[in-house]
Amino acid sequence: MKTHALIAAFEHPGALLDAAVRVREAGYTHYDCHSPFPIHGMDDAMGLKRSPVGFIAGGMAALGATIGFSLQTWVTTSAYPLVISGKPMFSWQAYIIITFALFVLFGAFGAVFGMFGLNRLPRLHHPIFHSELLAKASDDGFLISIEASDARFNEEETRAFLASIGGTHIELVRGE
Amino acid sequence: MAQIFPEWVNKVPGRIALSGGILVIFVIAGIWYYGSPEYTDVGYQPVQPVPYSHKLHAGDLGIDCRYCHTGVEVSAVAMVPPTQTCMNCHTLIKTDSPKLAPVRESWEKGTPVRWVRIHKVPDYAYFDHSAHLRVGVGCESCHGNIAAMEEVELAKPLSMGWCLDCHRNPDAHLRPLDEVTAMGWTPPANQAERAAAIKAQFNIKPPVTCSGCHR
Amino acid sequence: MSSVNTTTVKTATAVLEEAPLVQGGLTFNGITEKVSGIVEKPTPPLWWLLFGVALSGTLVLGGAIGWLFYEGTGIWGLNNPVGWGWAIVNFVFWVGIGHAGTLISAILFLLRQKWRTAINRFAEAMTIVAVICAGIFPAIHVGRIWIVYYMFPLPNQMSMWPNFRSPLLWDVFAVGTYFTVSFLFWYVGLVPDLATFRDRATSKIKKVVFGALALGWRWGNRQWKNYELAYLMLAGLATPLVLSVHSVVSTDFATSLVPGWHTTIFPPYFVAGAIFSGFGMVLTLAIIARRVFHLENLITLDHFEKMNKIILVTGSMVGYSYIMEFFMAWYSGNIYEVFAFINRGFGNYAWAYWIMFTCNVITPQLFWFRKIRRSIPIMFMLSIFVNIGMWFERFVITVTSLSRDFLPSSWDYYSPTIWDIMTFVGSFGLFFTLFLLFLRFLPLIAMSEIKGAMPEADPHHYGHAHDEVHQGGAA
Amino acid sequence: MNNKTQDADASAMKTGKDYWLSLRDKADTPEYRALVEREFPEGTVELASSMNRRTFLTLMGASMALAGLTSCRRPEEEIVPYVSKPEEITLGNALQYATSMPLGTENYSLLVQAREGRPVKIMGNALDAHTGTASNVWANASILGLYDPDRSQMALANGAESSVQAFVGAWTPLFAKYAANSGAGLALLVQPFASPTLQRQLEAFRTAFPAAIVATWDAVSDANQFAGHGSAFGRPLRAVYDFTEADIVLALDADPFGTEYAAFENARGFAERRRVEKPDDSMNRLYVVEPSLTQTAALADHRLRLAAGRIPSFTASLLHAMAARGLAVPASLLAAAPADKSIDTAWIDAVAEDLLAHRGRGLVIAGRGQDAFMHALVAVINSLLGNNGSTVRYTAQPFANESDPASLSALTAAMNASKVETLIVLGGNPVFDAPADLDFRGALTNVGTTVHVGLHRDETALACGWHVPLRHYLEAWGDISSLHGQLGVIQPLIEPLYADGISDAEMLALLAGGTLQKGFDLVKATWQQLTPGLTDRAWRGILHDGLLPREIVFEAPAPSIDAVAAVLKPALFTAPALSADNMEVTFRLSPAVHDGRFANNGWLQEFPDPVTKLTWDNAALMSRSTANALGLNDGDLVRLNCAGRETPMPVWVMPGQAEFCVTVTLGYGRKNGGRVGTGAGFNAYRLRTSKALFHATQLTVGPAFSTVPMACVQDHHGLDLEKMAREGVQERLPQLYREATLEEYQKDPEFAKERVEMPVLRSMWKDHEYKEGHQWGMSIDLNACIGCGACTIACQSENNIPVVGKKMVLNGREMHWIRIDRYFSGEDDNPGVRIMPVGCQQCEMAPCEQVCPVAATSHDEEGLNVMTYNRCIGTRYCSNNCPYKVRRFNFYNYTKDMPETVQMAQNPEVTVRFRGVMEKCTYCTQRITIGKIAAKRDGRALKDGDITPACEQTCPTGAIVFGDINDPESRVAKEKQRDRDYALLGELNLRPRTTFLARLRNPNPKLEAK
Repeated sequence: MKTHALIAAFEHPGALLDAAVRVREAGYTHYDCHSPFPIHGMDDAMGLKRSPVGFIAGGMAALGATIGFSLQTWVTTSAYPLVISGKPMFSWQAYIIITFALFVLFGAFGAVFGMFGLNRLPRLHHPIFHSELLAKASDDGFLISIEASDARFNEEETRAFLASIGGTHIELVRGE
Repeated sequence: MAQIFPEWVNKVPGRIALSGGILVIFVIAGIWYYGSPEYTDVGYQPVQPVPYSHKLHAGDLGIDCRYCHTGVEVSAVAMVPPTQTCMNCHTLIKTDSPKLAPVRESWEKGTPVRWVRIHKVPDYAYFDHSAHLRVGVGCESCHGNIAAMEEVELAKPLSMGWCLDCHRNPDAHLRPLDEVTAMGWTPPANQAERAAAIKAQFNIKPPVTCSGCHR
Repeated sequence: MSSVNTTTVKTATAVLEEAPLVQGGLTFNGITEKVSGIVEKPTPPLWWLLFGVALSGTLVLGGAIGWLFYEGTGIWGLNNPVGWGWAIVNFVFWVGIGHAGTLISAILFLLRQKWRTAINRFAEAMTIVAVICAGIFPAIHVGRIWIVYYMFPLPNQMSMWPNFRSPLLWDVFAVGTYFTVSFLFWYVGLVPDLATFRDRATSKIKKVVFGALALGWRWGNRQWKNYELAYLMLAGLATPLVLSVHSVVSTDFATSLVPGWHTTIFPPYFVAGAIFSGFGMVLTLAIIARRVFHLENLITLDHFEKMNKIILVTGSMVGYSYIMEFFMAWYSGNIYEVFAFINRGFGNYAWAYWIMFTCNVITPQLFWFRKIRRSIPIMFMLSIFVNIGMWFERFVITVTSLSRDFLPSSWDYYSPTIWDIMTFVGSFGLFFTLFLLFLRFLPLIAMSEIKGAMPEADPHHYGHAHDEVHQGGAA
Repeated sequence: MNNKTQDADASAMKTGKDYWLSLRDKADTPEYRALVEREFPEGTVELASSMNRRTFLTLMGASMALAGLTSCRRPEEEIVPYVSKPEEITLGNALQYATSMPLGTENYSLLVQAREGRPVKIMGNALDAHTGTASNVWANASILGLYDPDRSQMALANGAESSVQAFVGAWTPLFAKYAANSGAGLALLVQPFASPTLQRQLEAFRTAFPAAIVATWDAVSDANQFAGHGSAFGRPLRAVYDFTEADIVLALDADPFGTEYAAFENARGFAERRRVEKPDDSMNRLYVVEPSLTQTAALADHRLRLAAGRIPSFTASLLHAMAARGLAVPASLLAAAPADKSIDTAWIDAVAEDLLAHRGRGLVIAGRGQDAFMHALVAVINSLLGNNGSTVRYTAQPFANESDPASLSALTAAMNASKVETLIVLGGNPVFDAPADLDFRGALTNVGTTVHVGLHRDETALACGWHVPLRHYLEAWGDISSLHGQLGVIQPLIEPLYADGISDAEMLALLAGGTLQKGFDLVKATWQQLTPGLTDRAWRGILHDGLLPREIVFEAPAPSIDAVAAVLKPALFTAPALSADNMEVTFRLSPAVHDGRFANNGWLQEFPDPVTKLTWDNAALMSRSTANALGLNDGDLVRLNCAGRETPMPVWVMPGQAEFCVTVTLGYGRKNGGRVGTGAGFNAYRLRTSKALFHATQLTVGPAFSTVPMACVQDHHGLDLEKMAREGVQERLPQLYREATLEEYQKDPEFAKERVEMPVLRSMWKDHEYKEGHQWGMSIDLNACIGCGACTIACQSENNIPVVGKKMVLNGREMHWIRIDRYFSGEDDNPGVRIMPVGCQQCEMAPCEQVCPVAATSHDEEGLNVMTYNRCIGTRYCSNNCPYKVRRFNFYNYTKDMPETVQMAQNPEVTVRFRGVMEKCTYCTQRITIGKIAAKRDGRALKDGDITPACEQTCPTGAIVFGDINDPESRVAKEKQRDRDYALLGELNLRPRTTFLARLRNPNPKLEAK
């Protein structure tokens, strides 16, 4: 069994936020803050960049709208043009709604599956799940885990560091 | 909290997605191929009560289609010939061929020969042979080279999309009227010009809207 | 921001601050225990009773649909002028119900209305179930159900495509998208709570099921970061969607030329009506769920009061539309238009019109009184009236207009048959069957979100100044 | 039957007899009998099930579009060619044969379209100068009568199955016996006919059996006219009217365009005088005096409602008013016919002045329901006015054997006196329709041998010892003579469907000659006598044309005023006052089921009465105030009691009904009417006596003891409109149905276009231009339409429109593609009637199309709004969005249980629609396509009139004109140029291809001012 991470609990969201700053300032990069809900200001505290989900969703939405509009245009003007109610073959006004619906649909797919992709979900097995402490994050735990893969990781030093910034219940998580 | 799933499970979602994707592609391709009339209908060749050879009669002997299918230029249906037509010749030729026994029986007893239908459009589609023949669409365009078939099989899908292909662009199928029954016909080099002339001659504007075929 | 400023802000907000969203001194853990407890405790007998009733309703629906498929739409009361009857009424009714869920989850999210967290999960579930119920009707109301796939743009040997100019086709796309997006929104919101269930699960089956559904959620901020933005994007997409869906449904009527249907006011009017009816249904369900599952501390009277205010506002908008329709008809000077509306109020279906008007316009006005807004029995009753009234609104629009349109020679009267009634009642059965299953097996309150909305979730709550954080962030 | 298996059909024809024998076995199953015995057959929906092949394939066709989801190949289907093909048949092409349909003494010259030896459509024979291609409801529907599965298929002898041969065997000894005793004890009851062959056979019968009794009976006939004219002219002549010459028409309780004789010609002549093409054209004027609104009255410029019993008083008063204005009326006449001051004198004076101002150009008509003396009096009035020889002439129809109610009375008396040993009833159904006081059924029990020869095993068949199946006119030889003397040949167009049967000519010949002869031989023999030196070539020509045009010269004899005055007595002109205790009942022939003979014809049962719009039922029609006085409402089932005779009948409130006057329609309430006819309506014959065949007093109406749902195609449910809705209807009526008086029209010829304040009709997009090729359109002249409904039935026949049954009609689901809208305007008591045929208007910017999600309805190159059944998924959205509500939906699979014989009446050129599919008028797109292909085949250009939709073809007045609006020379393009042209709901900017010519009325200014 090799070491996966060290994980420590903090008292409340405020304490976690402070601790996150300390961890970042200490130069750790392979770490994460676990909480039962997203904590306001945590991205800044951890120094994370803005999520690219928006661009994925936006791109997909544009794709959806394009597909929608071009499919309708192609069908009514080229694939099988039929005179319907004496209206022009290219009745763009009528295409707006389906174009919009596909815009939203693809955008939503982009947002959701983009998020899953960026978060590498689903990932049902993860070494961190060996932690007993992690389950507290389901409820009212505010945790920081520092992974062994971090260049600065040293079991003893990191354990001491976590304790120094207020971490309790420090647990060594062993992966396989 | 303990690990619920073993590590290999992590590969499962990806594999499911991959194989699902492949499956979907296969299903679509399968329906596309196996579901199309090209597959389901083309090549339909039922066993007929009389082993009548179009190759012999229309091909080798060169009997014109219209000798038997008399309705083809004057009516919606080409008409499968009455037994009488067979007997026009077969009272003199091959009078005791065992293959012709059902025909002779039909003639003697007055019971019709029950052929199996090969070329069929749905009940709600109305095809008129005369409308096509009279403007120079050859038999072969829809039936294939019958004269080369020992036993007739369905050569074209007879689907709506297939009909529309020609209705939208009939040029390749227009012939001079005296060649409509010719089999194994190849368009001449100047087919485009000839088609234009035929179209002008008969004022050909094939309908592509619903009422062309559906009533 | 200095600590002095923070105090100032705190003082200032104290005046405007409303009563806390979560009452009874519940902690994070208390919320987890409360919500998870509902699912973890043994099934209450009342649930079984209700589920039994609902399931039999679903069976009635199945039977009615089976007979419909066997015999044809003739078993309904439809006739020549009235080609759309209860099936379409039910469709619009259920789609409308769905709107409250999306409104609560998406629009109120964008507006940062934290009180939504107590009811959003529940309302979203209602949306999905309602849209399922709604989706049944357009599918079964067609004459030849077995070729309903002609409505989808699938390549085929006939070279035929659907007609993209038809509002019914717009419906297919709009409602299909609406269902998909609502489902995704709901599921994304569920993921953290499913992870909570996973982490609390005791049996192997629950562990595996919830483990799989939670997708391996790890609570890490690196995940929360993407998650939050995705959720925001979904809210941003769902907001115009929810407004468009009922607008599109209204085009089924508004783009036609039937007097009483051909009305430009329909899109906003339908959206307002949808929100109105949706809140009515949320209120009805929330009152029952609160009582049954003892959620008084999570769903408070303040929540109800806010919903009642929305009902009052949307009810008044609907009422305004009713009156405006009359005005516009009179103002148009078009005799067919004028007749269509006078006929609504005083013609053969006047009884339906006045039921609608009473339930949608008059009784919600009682919510001007604070006492009534905070009286659970009265609001329960009024919420049911809203549902009745809104069903009748769709009935009045659909049937009254058709039964007497242009040529008096074709006028006729439509009455439902037993099969219409069974299908409608059965759709309630399906609605409650699915909803009860949701209540029994999934977290009916968004634990993660409600925790995040509590004052304790704010790092500032602990009196900590974050100057360095902000500097750090800027660095 | 399937259009794609013509070959198969052909063989079925060849082996037809076996085929039908097996069907007969099928028809004798317990289920079938149970069906017949049911009180209310609910149309096709609930009949025993067996999926027919065509509909099965319709379903399969749809599911096969899923293409190959099933691994199996398509089902095997056979082609069954002829063994030897009949010369004249080209498979796939229709053949037309000329023949004639007899109905009483009426003659309809027909052209029958046959497919592979099976008649499918009836049209008028254009060679008949008097009718052209027109035909009426009954002729159109008779094709269904041919395929009636309940037609008698085998002879019965005392209830046991027998055969015609057996009857011949039984007749032979009787023949010998009666030949020996001159026919004493023998009686023959026939229906009226006008046929050289039948007349010859009847003469032969009379010669063979001089002592035999011969009676002629039809429930409704012109016997009163013959009697009246008998006293006026000394001979029983029939009046023939020339409406083209008449400026002023006064109809006294008459329905010359509806159910009375020569209705086509009358209507045609009348419409000719209404075809106002430009403002200075003249127009006739029609006055109607009657107790109950008739189809004729719907066209009237002025109508006076009056009990039938008071019409003589009106006529007398008119005579006095004319005398006062200078008409030389003999004093004897004035004394014998006293005036009645209580009748609207202003009205009478106005009519009198009008008639006097148009001497020789007026026409007074007495209805067949008026007593004989009235016909005599009217003949005198016409003569005094100088109309004799101008607008009215007289004739005895050649070869006619007219109905004589007295002969039936005499026959019954003889039967009751046991003077009849053997009675032969040749055609007809006297047990059902003989006057109730004669008790024909009871009289039958006094006759030893009773023989009924008829199409159905009806009431009379079951009451007689022998029943012999009669051949339908489409499968028998015969001949016919028209009022004009034109002779026609009735030719069989199909091998008899049922092996056992005999034609009426064959039967008469058998009776008179003792041997069975072939119909063809009998007819040929007659014609050889009629046209000496008839060559084979000429005979073939006659058979080809179906008729031999001949015109007899009508006479205009002067009536004997003394003889008429002698008949008149002042007592005849005093009708008792009517009250709730002494009401008047009038009996009317059904415009649908005739006297009951067509009761088993689904098309006719579902045919809406042109005036009441009722289907599947008759009713006691009464005015609103009478109903109020009696405390009754629509659908209340009451007992009508007329001098002790009773029948139940539902009430129907009818505007325009005279006070305390109840009108009932005959022909309903059949007990053995077949699967369709049994149980439809109530039997009004129970009230009818030989003394009062058309109207009687002493009627009382009992209280309601039950209710009957009445299937009315307009105002379904007999919905009494609220005041608000009535006002709404009256407000929009002038816009929908545009009309003006002749005077207004002359002042403002463009009035029709100005009736609606039109917005600028401009689209927000570039409109599709329909400029190329043919562009089909239609024009309907409301001034010419008489509302007869022939178009409805012709369309039903042409387009395979299903019969849905009473229950479905009650639910508003009737399927007619072209309906006749009828509106009332003005006062309830004496309303104006507006009649308007409405089918699909073929809008260029059709609202139905854009809402269809699957593009099942769209436009074709020629501007037709086409409906593709096989694409339709049945959302009904198109129908909702159709402002004309002309789309019809197949709520059920209406053809599912269609009997095999009835399937043979289906037109193979039109798809049979399956459940869940919308359908509508297509301008007969099949005829357009076939017409175009035929023209192309023959290498000619289509010319105007080559293609006619069924409605136009059958319209007796030519009110419907169809053609290419792109051709400025076409009739339709010219019609549309007329100033009266307008589009129904044109302000919606849908650009309907069907437009209407506004109606004109020509009221008398003196009455209008009032």
